[in-house]
Amino acid sequence: MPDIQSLYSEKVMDHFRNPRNVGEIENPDGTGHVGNPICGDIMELYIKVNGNTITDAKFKTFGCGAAIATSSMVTEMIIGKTIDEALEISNKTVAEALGGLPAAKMHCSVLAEDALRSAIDDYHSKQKKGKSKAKAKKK
Amino acid sequence: MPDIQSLYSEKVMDHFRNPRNVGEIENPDGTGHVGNPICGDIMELYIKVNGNTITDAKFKTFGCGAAIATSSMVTEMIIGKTIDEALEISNKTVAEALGGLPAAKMHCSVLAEDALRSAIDDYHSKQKKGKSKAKAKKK
Amino acid sequence: MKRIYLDYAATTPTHRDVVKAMLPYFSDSFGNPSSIYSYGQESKGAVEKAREQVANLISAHDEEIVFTSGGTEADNFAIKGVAYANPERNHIIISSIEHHAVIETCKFLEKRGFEITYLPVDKDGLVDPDDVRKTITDKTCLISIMHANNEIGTIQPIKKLATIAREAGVYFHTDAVQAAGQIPINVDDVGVDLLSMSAHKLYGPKGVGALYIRKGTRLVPFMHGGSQENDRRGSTENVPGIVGFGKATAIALEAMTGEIERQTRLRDHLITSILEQIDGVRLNGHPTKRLPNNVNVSIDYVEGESMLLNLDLENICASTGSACSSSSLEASHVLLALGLGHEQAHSSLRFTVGKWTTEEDINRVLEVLPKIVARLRAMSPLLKSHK
Amino acid sequence: MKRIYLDYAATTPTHRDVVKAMLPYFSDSFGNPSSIYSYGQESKGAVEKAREQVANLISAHDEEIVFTSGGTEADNFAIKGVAYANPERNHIIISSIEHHAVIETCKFLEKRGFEITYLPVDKDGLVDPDDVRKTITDKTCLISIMHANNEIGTIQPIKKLATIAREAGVYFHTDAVQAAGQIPINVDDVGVDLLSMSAHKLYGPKGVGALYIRKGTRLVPFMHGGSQENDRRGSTENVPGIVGFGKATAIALEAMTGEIERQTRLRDHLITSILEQIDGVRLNGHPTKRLPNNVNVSIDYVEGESMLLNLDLENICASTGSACSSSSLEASHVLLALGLGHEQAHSSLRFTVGKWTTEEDINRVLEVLPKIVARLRAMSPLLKSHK
Ligand SMILES: Cc1ncc(COP(=O)(O)O)c(C=O)c1O
Ligand SMILES: Cc1ncc(COP(=O)(O)O)c(C=O)c1O
Repeated sequence: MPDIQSLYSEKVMDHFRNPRNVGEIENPDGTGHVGNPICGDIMELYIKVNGNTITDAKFKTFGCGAAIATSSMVTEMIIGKTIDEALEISNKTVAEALGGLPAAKMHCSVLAEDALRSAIDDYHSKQKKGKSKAKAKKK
Repeated sequence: MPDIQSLYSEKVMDHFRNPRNVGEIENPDGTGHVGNPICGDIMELYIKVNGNTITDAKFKTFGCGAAIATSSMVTEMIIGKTIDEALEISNKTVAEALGGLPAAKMHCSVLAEDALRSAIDDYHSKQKKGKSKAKAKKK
Repeated sequence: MKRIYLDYAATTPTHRDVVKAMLPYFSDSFGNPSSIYSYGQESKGAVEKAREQVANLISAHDEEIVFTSGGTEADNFAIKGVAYANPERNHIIISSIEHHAVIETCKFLEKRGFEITYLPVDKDGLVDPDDVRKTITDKTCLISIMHANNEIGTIQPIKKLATIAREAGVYFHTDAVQAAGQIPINVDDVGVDLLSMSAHKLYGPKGVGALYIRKGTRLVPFMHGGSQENDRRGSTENVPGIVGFGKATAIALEAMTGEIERQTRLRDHLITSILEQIDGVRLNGHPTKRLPNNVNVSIDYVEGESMLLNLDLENICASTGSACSSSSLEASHVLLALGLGHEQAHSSLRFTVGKWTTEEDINRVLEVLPKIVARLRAMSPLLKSHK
Repeated sequence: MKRIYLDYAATTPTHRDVVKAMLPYFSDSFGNPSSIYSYGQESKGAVEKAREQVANLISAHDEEIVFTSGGTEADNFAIKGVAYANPERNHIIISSIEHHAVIETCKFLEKRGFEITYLPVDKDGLVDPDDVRKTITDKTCLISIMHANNEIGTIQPIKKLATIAREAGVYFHTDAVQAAGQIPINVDDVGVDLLSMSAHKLYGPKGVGALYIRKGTRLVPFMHGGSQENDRRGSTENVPGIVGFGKATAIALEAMTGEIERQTRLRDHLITSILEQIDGVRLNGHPTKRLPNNVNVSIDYVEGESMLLNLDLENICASTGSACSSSSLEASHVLLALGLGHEQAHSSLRFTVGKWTTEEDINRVLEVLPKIVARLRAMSPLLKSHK
């Protein structure tokens, strides 16, 4: 009799079964919305930033096993990292941290990377606005 | 387990295993040579005629199982028959007498019919010559 | 935990009696059916008996059955066979919900000079016979419309469609891979010229199928080679596979009436209960003109594969769209053709019951599925934006 | 009376260990390899393991192996696949002793605008590499020359031929259905681009084969459908068949060296003894560049089928020409290409030994055959006319 086989690695399945940091953050410092219904993967990523460090992250994902697991993994990876450190994370690093993904599913890990960049962009633009507001106040 | 099957009927195999009337007739009253090497079937049929009745027949055949069995069968069928009765034998009658032939092998039964007709033609033409000789002698 | 298999439309386990029927033909009666010695004729006899059994299932004549390597080959053979046999005609009509085996074959021909019409279907997946009638031209060589759809189970009005084709003097092919063995088919009654079947969908082995070819149909071979299958398909016959297919059709024919009733009951129980117990569910496919074994629903806000994986963790096997397209990332072309949005198409779940499905299996799904949906909805960004 | 099977080139019994390896995949691990649940992934794993085993046999990479329904499909796939992928080229070169699967495929293409060159062979069945070189034009897309011939066992100088093709920038395909599993093949060493195999010729099941496709080879699919086999061949995988093929190649690889020696000895014993004991016998095929298992002789004045039937009555299975052409009535195109007359071609007898052939089997043939020949010669009209 053959061995039990699975499409995904154990690590992926662990994150799929017990996704970390599911949910939303009230008043997040940055939010990323990526994906589109045509490919069937949609992700929202929320981050909280203190100083230059990501102190919290949460996600919501509509998508396949790989999409959910990479979403979960990316939140776990960025919490505690500085924004610059977080920007070094690529879809490859996420996939590697999950023990690899099936070739056909590698594109899902791009979703997580995109969401991360989009949330950080959002954070930066909020920062700018905040600073200009602050500047405006000082005047 | 499946039944033992055979390409040919029992009757065909009987004639194939124990072909009747193999050989040549010395000074035959009629001989038929038919077939050609391209199709791989060649038959010679010899007949002895007394009055109007075929009293003996022998054959030699280079050919497949169906060719040998129909050769054998046709000799058995014609011995004792008048020339006219023999002419009524067709490839179908021979095949039927053998309990049928596979569709792909029906053409072999034509060989036997052709050989028979050819032998009878030869007999007729010898008769004519014989008569003319006889006539010639009488003159 | 007992495995609950609810993906009978993807493939079926080979019936134990079928395997038993096949076994002697591997190592014992292994002769080549083309060989003239008795050993080969034994195999030939077995193949011919199977041909009769398969013909019986659809009320065809033995000599109208050509064995193939499966449903896909039967579809390729029918379509390319007719296309190449009728060089003066280059138009083919198919529905937009055909199996990939039909669609991809037509796309291949499209690149090589053929014109293909892809007929729309209504919201339940039905082809409109009038559409067929209107699109026939004097260039049309073939109409190919599937008997029953593999994803949504919708059964087409094949007799009506075939009649239109016949009146227009156009060949009619139907992919009956999902219908054969499940619902009664009589090729003379419906009047199709070509019909595809596959053994592994009816408790026979994988890798065997058949094409029914009505006597007199002009068709070029697809598999060129030796003179097997009456010169219509080269290659040494898959004797054990063919014997298994024959046996499976015999079993299917005998069990059909009972199974239709039993499976329809299970199907309707599952459909009704899912619709009752979960909000935001749409039944895909026709409510009554559907295969006795097919349940297909779209569950709002939840992606199909994530449901499948969760069901798999509970040892329940289901499918989202066609099993064949699971490695593709596009939403099912069948669901999109029904008019579903992409999100709904990605949210589909198919359960197909079969011979060994029990009431308890269905109840187990009903126990597990609502929880899975709730859990996944809790993490769905779509739900919030719709609130 | 013990059955003596000497027609291993027509088909082989499936090895008992192969059947054992296949069995779990019929009714237990029956999942569709395209399904994402673990049940389906189990089947997928089994298919991938088999792919590795088959690749091993010919020193290929796993991803260069595409499973098919047999040798015929592999040949059709290779030839049509290259022909359709290279629309600017329409010339194909094959030898005149190819299997029907190659010849009939080319004849089909010939009717559809392709030009086919049929290369002659010498009296032993060898293609002259210079002929290949001379016939290549800038329209040539493919050269297809079989590795070893199924009727006469002659082994071609594949490496030389493939090198000529490569230097000219033309794809090279070889039908290795008879060679694979019998003699060593290393696709990188010989440098072929495409290579056909069939499981049932090497103690695997009927209805499974494979096409080796060198990485980078431009090829259009033959079996259009789902995205199985990396999008190169649609249709639900024949999992048990593929597993059996894999196992059979593993066994073949292990046994090869020993079997070559053993079978060559049996072969040569049979050839030498027939030539000694019977007058008017010609050995067909090359005396040394031939498969270890092949004996093919023409026995003057006696027709092949009548010898076969007589041998069958003694429970000995042999063949005259290719088993595939036994329902055709023409003499073997292979024997005619050697320059034999029609009578000699019709007088051919092929014995092919295999794994379970013993010295006693050969001796039994030598006891029986001279008597059969004598009996048939006594009723042969040819003998007399040659006296
Ligand atoms: C409707 C339909 N047609 C064709 C096929 C192809 O059959 P097979 O997998 O036997 O090639 C399938 C199943 O995959 C199917 O459901
Ligand atoms: C040389 C050769 N090519 C191709 C084939 C066809 O293989 P299959 O019968 O598996 O289709 C055969 C055997 O029949 C063969 O001997």
